[in-house]
Amino acid sequence: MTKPLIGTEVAEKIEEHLPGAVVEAGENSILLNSESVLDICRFLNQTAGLDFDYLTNLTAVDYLDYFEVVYHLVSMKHNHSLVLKARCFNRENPTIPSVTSIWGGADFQEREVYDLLGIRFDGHYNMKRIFLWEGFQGHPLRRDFL
Amino acid sequence: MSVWEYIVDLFVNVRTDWIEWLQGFNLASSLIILLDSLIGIILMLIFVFPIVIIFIWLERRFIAWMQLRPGPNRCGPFGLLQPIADAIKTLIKELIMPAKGDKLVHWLAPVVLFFSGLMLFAVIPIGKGHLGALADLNIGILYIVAIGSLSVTAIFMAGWSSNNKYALLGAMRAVAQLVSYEVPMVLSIVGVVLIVGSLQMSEIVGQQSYPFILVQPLGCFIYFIGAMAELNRSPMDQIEAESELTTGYFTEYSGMKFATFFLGEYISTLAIATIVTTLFLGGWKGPFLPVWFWFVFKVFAVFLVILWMRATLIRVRIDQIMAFSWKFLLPMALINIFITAAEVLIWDKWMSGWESFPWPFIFVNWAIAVVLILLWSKIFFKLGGGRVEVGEVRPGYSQGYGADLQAPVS
Amino acid sequence: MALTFRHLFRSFITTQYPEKRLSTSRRIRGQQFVWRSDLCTGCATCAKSCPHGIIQITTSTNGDNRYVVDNIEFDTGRCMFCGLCVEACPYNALYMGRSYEQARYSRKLLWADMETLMDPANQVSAYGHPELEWRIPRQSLLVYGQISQEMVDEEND
Amino acid sequence: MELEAQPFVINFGPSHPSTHGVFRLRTILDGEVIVDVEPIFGYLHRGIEKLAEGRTYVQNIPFTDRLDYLASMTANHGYVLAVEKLAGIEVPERAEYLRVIMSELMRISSHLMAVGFLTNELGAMMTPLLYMYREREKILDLFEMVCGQRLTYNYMRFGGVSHDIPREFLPAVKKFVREMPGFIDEYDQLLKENEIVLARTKGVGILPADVAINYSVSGPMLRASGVKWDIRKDDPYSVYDRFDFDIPTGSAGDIYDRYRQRIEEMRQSVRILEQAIEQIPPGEVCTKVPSLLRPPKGEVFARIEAPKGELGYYLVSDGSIAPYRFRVRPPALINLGVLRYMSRGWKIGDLIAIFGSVDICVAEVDR
Repeated sequence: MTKPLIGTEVAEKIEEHLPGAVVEAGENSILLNSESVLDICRFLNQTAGLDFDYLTNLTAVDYLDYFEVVYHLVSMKHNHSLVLKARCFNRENPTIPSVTSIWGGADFQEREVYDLLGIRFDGHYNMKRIFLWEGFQGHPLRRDFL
Repeated sequence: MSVWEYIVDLFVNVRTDWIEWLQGFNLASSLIILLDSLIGIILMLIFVFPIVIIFIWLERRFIAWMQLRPGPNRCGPFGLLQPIADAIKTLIKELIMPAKGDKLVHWLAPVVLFFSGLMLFAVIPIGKGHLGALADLNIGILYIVAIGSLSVTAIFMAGWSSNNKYALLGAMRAVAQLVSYEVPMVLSIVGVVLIVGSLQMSEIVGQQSYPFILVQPLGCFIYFIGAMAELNRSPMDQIEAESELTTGYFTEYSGMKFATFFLGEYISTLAIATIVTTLFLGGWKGPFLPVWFWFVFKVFAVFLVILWMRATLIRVRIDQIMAFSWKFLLPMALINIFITAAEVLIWDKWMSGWESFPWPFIFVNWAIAVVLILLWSKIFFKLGGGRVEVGEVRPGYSQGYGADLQAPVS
Repeated sequence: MALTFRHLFRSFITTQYPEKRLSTSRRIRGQQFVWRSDLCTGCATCAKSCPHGIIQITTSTNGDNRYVVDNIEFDTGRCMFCGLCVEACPYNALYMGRSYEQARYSRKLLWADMETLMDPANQVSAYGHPELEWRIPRQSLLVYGQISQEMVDEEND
Repeated sequence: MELEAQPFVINFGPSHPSTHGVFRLRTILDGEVIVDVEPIFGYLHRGIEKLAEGRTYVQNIPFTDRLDYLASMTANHGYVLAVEKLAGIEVPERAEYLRVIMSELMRISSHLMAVGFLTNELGAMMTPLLYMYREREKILDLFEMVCGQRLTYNYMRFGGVSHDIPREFLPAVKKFVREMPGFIDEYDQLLKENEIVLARTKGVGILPADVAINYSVSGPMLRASGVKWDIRKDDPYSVYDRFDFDIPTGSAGDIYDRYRQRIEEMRQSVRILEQAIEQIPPGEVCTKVPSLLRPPKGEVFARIEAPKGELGYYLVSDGSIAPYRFRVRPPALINLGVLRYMSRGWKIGDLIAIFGSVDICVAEVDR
């Protein structure tokens, strides 16, 4: 059985390493400062005892006030999981650091989020639309898109 | 001459009667030869086209049976009219010509393929004696080799003139593959020629008191494989490679031109089957029944083996297929020539009474063939037969995963 | 290669469709609907449950203060035959049909209007209505033929 | 004279015999050798995630059928699990067993198709594929018996399944389970010992374990690379923890291993089926759930082991009748991310074979 890690406990570890990176830690998930996503992910990936080597799911939700990017991480070594969240408040040009340099699996999922929700991932090598054609107006999964 | 005797060697008897009838008119001898050729060609076409139509039907039915389905069964009894329905369908389709293709060459390619296949039948004997073949050349095998390699030209013409990348790739593969397989094919025939001592097809059949596959198993094997590659039939259908290059060189063909290609391929298949029959299976020879029946029977047997392989085996990769030709078939063909030459020497010196059935040679040659094929297939992969062993690191293959994420080459 | 050779002598498993028809599942969701006007109260639960909104139903009240269905139409051209409407119907007034030969030349012809829905030639499927199952011929399995009654009894006893 | 060779671009697709649908591989070739591959999607994008936001939870079940049409039951299963987790719905035991039976039958069917199409792409003249269609036909007949449809089942419901099985279902499954191992052996005989198959598949398209994990590869592809990770065992859902089955793994992670992996998984699925048929209890198949389900506010991520990999559903509920966000984690799309890594430096024929061994379904890739 995959054990979901308690958000607050992991958040303490992150705080020790990167002060100010965690905005809010809940039971199930950790809300991160969107600038430090890449550093935290690298920390989670490389720290012994955490070893989050598998990015299961990367997606984003449009809450109208802000976008929330959600990362579902799993460690195959220890069989535990963690949910990370980061918020983008800029509606016109939301950006967040890309995690493709840590998990190759983020490649298509980040492109998908960009395509459908319009969140740019800084540092992605090929930030193009994935499903819709180049030149499509708007991002369909936003709640204000028709 | 009784009716039965007339039927037994139908092809030869019709021609003999025709020549005799012509001679009664006191015509010039050159005119007689011309008219004789004409009736010979008509007889040959009467032989070729029905068999090709049956081939097309049989291919679909036979493979369907192997795949647990009935196959085409709507047109006529047992679906026998299916090839004709297909022909009508393709003929009434639009001829599509690529906008930037070479019109003349595009048009010419199927014609060349069609006639290069048809011309092969000129020297194939389907009856006894010199009249058995349309033109019993004394360099019959040389003629077959020469005409048989014309199809490469046709395929390359088709691929190049289509102005299509798939077609071009198919054509390039065709040139590489067909030229490579020409070499072991020719060398494998040399064994037969050595035994017979003549290049004439009627002579080769005439001397086969037993099928030559018995003394030339290796030669037959190599010729058969080479012929499969030459015909670009599965598992060597690199040139068409439906799952890779859609259909390779005739991707851009449609309608009548496509039908001509299609027909040309089946005619080549029939030609190869008849050549195998003539060289290795004793041609028209056989007990009791008419000679043309034996001939057709053997041709169909060869064709069914081709179909069986097509239904079972998967396609070989292009580099593997080339390696197979140069590293497997070519050395084997050379060894075969060596052994056959030695045997012919022994034969001439000490074994004058053995012509009718040389069982020691048969035994030795089969043993050699089986052992060679087994041994060589073991070392074939060590020679670089295209099988990559696990753990090998390819050049240019990035080791870590970070290096892989880079902008795509444009 | 031996395997393909063995298969050469096995019998075919395909059936020749227009001449020979297999009986479909008792619960088949065919490409038509069967509607019973006597049981329908016009509650439009079916229309609400449809993911595509292809059911159009117009009602009016009659003198007894009960709904009367004026018109009910299914756009079977856009239907995905999920069967949710049949399951949703609280009065058993809607059934799936068993016919699978509903190809038409035009999309317009795929609109199933009231008459088509009430056509007595429609065969009712037991989808969502298990009580009908005994009336419908048992499904013939393409490869196994039919599962015999003995096997079924043996299994369920 | 010096010749300069330029790589040239060739598009495999959007309509190509071996792209499993409308899908494009923009390939840069140096002769026959692959320099770069870029998969281009979207020809089948239907916006299911957007459509789902405007429909109720129940109305979304038929849409999940249409994600991976070769494995609709497992797609159903994942979605109903996610909603049950979100709304806290209890499922009767019989329904759980039925779900497992359906999922495993679906897995066998999907793997049969995967192996069959792989051989087709390696160049076999349809023969193995048609043999596999024969077995798939039996499974589809069984599904038709249960839910009346052969491809888009719409069978599972929140709190159970839509119908109980008919009386002749269990004998038929028993017959199937008895016969299936023999047929699997037959396919193995057709492909395992074939020298050409070995030459084409061994050592081609190697995916090392660490790369596989890093690229979030899942399902048979991940296990073929030697990672023993199966959600049925490692994060058991439904009643999978009650069955005794093994997780086969490959060692090299090449095409051959992926093919063997699928064959072995079919055997294990048959084992699970045997046990499930034995253990299936009588009883209810569905709890009462309101048709206009209003799950509490919150979010859920549920994942199952679909035939093609890890199928996850991420649902955000705002307390209304429709999901606020409906996200599918498509295994096929994410498995394709590693295609570029695997196929660079190989030949065209290998590219097609590697692509076939990934086993994608374009409807699921594009959604």
